[in-house]
Amino acid sequence: MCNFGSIDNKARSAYADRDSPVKMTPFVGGENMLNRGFLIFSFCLLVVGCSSEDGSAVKIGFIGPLTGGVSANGIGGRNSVDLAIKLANADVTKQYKYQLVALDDECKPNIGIQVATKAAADSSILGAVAHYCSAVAVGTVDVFHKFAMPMIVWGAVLPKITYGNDYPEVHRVNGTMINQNDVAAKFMVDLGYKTWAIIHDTTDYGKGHDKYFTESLEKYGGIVLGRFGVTADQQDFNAELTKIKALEPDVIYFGGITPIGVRVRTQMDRLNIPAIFQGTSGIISDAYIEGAGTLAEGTLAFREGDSAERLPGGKMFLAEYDRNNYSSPPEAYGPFAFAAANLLIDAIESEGPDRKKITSYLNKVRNYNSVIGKITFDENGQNMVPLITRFVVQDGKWKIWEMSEYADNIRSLNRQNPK
Amino acid sequence: MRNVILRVKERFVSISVIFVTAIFLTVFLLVEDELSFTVLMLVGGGLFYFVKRRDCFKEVIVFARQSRYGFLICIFLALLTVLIILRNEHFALFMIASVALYSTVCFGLTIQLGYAGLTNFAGAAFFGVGGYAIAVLSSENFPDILSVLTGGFMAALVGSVLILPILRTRGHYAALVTIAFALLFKTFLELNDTLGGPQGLKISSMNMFGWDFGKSFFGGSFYLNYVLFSLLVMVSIFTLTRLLEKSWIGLHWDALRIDEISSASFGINISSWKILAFTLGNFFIGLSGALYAKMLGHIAPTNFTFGDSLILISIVILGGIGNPWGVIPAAFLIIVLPEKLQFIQEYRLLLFALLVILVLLYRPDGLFKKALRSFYRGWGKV
Amino acid sequence: MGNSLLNSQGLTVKFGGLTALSDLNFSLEKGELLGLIGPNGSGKTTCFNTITGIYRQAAGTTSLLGKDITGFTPQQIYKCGITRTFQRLRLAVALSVFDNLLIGDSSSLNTNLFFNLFQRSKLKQEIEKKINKVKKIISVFNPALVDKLYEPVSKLSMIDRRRIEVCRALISDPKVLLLDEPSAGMTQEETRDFMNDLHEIKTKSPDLGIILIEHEMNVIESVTDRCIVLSYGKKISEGSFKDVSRNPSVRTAYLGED
Amino acid sequence: MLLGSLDQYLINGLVLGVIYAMVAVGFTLFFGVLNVIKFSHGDVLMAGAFAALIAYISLQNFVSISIWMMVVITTTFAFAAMALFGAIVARFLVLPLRGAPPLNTLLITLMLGLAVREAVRLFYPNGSNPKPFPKLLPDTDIFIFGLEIRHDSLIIIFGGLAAICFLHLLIKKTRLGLSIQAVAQDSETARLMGINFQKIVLGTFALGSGLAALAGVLNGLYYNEINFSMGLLLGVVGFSSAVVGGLGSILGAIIGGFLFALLQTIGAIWFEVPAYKDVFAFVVIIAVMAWRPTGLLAETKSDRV
Repeated sequence: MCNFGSIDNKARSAYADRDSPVKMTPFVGGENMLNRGFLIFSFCLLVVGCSSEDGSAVKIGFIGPLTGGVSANGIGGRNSVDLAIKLANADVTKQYKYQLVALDDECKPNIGIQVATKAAADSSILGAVAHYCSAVAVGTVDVFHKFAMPMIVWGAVLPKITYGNDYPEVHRVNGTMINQNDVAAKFMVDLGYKTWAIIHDTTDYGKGHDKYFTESLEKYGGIVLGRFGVTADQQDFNAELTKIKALEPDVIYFGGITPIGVRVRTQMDRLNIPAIFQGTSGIISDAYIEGAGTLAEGTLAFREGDSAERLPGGKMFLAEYDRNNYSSPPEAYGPFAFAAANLLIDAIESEGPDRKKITSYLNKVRNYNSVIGKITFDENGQNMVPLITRFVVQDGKWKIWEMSEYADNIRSLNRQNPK
Repeated sequence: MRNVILRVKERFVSISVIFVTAIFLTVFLLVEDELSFTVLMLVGGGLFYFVKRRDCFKEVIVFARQSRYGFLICIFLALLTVLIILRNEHFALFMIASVALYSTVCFGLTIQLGYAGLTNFAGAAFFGVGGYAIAVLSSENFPDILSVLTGGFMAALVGSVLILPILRTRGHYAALVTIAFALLFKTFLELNDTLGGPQGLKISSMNMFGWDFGKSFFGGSFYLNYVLFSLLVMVSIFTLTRLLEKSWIGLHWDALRIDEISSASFGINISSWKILAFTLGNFFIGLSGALYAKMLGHIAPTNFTFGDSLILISIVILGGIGNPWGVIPAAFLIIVLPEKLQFIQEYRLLLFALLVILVLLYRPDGLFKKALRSFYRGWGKV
Repeated sequence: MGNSLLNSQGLTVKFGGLTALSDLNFSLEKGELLGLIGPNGSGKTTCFNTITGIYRQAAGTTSLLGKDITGFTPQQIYKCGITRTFQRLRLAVALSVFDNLLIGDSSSLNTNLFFNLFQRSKLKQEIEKKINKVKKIISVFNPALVDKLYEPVSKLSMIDRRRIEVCRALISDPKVLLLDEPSAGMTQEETRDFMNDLHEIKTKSPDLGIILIEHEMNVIESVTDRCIVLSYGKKISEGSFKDVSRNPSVRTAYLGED
Repeated sequence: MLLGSLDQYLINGLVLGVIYAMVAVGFTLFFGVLNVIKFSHGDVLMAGAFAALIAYISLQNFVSISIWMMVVITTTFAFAAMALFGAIVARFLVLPLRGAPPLNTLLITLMLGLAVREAVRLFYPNGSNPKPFPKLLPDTDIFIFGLEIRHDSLIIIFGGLAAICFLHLLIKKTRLGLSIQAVAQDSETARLMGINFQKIVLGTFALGSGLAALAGVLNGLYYNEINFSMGLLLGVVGFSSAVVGGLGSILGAIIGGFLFALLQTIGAIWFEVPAYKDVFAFVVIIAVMAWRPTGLLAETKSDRV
């Protein structure tokens, strides 16, 4: 970036020539001033141009939604990656100093491609932990491939992101919605529920969940009484829920993320719908419990990977996160972002700052120990998550099903006498 | 040769202003961290104040008026310098191409809003029509150059659905028609899986007459292809827009925008002029939408929300309604500034909103107010 | 009266329940200057708006040189050769004087898209022709205006704006000119100048029929050939200004006496 | 099956209609006096709801008062806070742009809306997540004409209607209202007649913004949940309602609000995929605009030639 020097010199010599007397004088004063201004300016340009280069640090990119509707998740992910980098920098055994470049994709594909280009084209950034929103990730994988930048998806769940291409650069630590819904459907049918009504948002997230859950449910013999696609910014679900109430399903399956999950759950109560509320990974957040209040009790949801609080590494992560006083919680996918960042850091430590080597290191990852359990990438870079964790809300906390009082039949999901 | 040197010396102030601006913008595109950004802003602000106080901008305008070709050559050289410096900076080039294409869209909106007075709050929707048209066509192996044009035609065609309500309504009522369209467009795309649904569609990179846009351009970034082509499109459509303004057509639009009743009393067929403006504007919007989609390589419904339409309208308003010259700096500001504010991460939209508010308070008519029409060079000189 | 320039029979206009103009008959001969007077709200401007097609009549017919033009759109009326000025000036003040005048001549302009975009030298020739035409017309009224041709109308004085509006109505060589209260907002001196302008118009184009709405009675007295008095949308008197002003019902209408 | 739930649809449609109408009335008021569209209106509604929430939380921690008292205090606080905010916006952002093209006002308020939204998201603790809004109204059922209605729905419907009626009376019967009308009709003449133009504009903006805050509170009481982006869609819907009804007319705004609620409810019942209800509603709106270009209740101001 320091190559402005030559141009500035040329410009300066042009000014020097100018000192020889030529006709036209009205602007001479202005020119002298301009001359000086220009010199100061060129100097500043040099300073600015060169100061932004920080020689020693190795950069890691983070991309996620930091503004807009789902920013809570993005900020949680960003903080988690930040934590991973802080811990790495505090660790004396690490060879490199790491630096975080966090970018906001606004959960919009065009902005996502823009910032992915920014990160990927910057050769000082060695790899990226990228994307919570599936529609964005689907678009940016091409960019990462084009610039040969290794990237690890930390939250987007659409299968197509890893399975829709054969790019060696693309990896994903979290599972896809296929695994999640298969386990969810089997689990619910085994609990004895028979009929479902599905509400899903019309984003790729909601539509995908609707598709895969329905497929699995048919396999295990559950019946879908009705499905309701709603827009992601909808506030009022009374009309849809009134229809559902008439259908009398055992369970309402919700495919979508926290904000409308909260709305659907609270409005269910307003209409006295006794059905069980079953969500997806998108509502596993503290915000869901905060937003829905006591109504959250007994909500079920499923997420790929092991639970952080069940693993020793996970406990460490949560403790460190608390210790660093981030203003907002890591949310459901924070641990995944943390794990992805650690994976990337380990790759750099082992292979040095070389994108190609990092990519091939990542492709060979098998049984890597992380806060979300063991990570093994298949040939598409997809973590073959063996485990889907089932969650239920109990006393204002997301509890792992097996550790909850519901599993022990101390409590019952069925609300006996809804008012 | 000597003549050229003399001329350069004569215009020295203007030429330096142009080149300093160009280099300033180059550095602006390159800086990343907050320290450099702040320093650069301070330097830029000081320089702006300094240049303005010495009336050097007037100097540039005089230059542009008096020797058009010299001015254009100068601009061209400045641009060339910028592109040579940035030849390997993919992201900066990407942003330049984006600014060029967004400016082109806003020329279309300028024809609608600034000339004919039609408020179009569905700009992003027509932008999207162009993008979707080319996405469908490139999967059919249709020649790319024709697909780009088809993108424009499709946007104009889809726009014709709205012509009846737009002709019958005025002001805020017409605004509502386009707002409603913008809102339903995105939802409709999301719900319908035929056009990729919420995941959108992938698009192959541009390739016309053997010019492969996906390949590196003379050793530089492959984005240079897009930059050059977008700049070409921008300059052509800018020229067309200006020619329209400086012709009887622009006069008719001005008349009916300012006063429909008196225009009707002087025989101006309001409907047909509005239809022309609306269709032509949408054509330009669709055209650049198609090109933008090609450059992105992937489009999805959430690129074309009502909020995006508002961004487009913001560019037109900020530049000064009806002034295509103002559109380019405004597009630069609205597109690049939020990107440059990435270092403040989640606070950037807040700061961006406050900055735009300040600009509007300081310059209530936008950055550059529309000037009187001059039909040809030397207009008004007796 | 079949051969009169402009002829209206039984013109009636209603706004909801209100009858703004009822059963108005009048005719205008070639070269005649007809005054249209009456108190505020008596339907004078409504009459203009109806003739020019901005309002729809509930009943009645209008014909120009024997040709029925009832129910024509404003655009068609203009093309038939009827132009007007407005009581509250309707100039585009942000545009230049030249632009404003050319709006009045819009039907003679070549608006072909290809011509306007790509045949710029031909367009330039057409524009230069128009400049000469415009200069000729405005120099009749105020030669000083020729120098202000490229300035925005917002910089002109009230009387010059009125002049521009009259020029805009005259530039297309109309058969009928409707002037809606041209002296409004003018000083006495300006009004006098303006009366001279009117005489000028009459000598330049002897066949032009003019209808003039005016509150200044001395203007009416000195320039009109004939007057029609309206009150509450009805014609209450017709004749030369002297006859009309002696008519007791006219006095009642103006002074509100019973 | 559908008929059995008819009462549910009806009640919910009415609540929606009331909330939409309240937002629409604000748009109509601003348009009436200044001929401007204030696009930040929906976000003011959201900020009002958050103001009420803040008032509730701080009161809850310090004093114990009856629940009705709580409703009154929080609502008043939200109303006052947003009224003040509205007046400040009018004074420093809207009035200075009076000479500029009206679209510039639109842009500046649009940006203000974005700023308010982002500010709440960033500065309210954990503001990017939905917040529970306290259940302050009784949720018991009553039966009216055989319809099962919850008390809180009823209170919200009547509360909203009362607020609109109150506003209507204020404008028709009081001095302030008459001045607002005068300014709306002809600001030049009103000024000549000694009406303090600026004061009236500030008053109108305060009133409209206060009403939006009220709508925000009712919205929160009904859904028991608020979030920073709730104003986005409500603002657009409110604007659409005001325009469809006919700008400048309070009755038009009410009709527009209820029409929109009706369309959405019908759409949700009718379509297999309920998300089509917005597409449906907006298609109908476009058709209505083609049919009645100046809204259902046409503007009374006619273009004087």
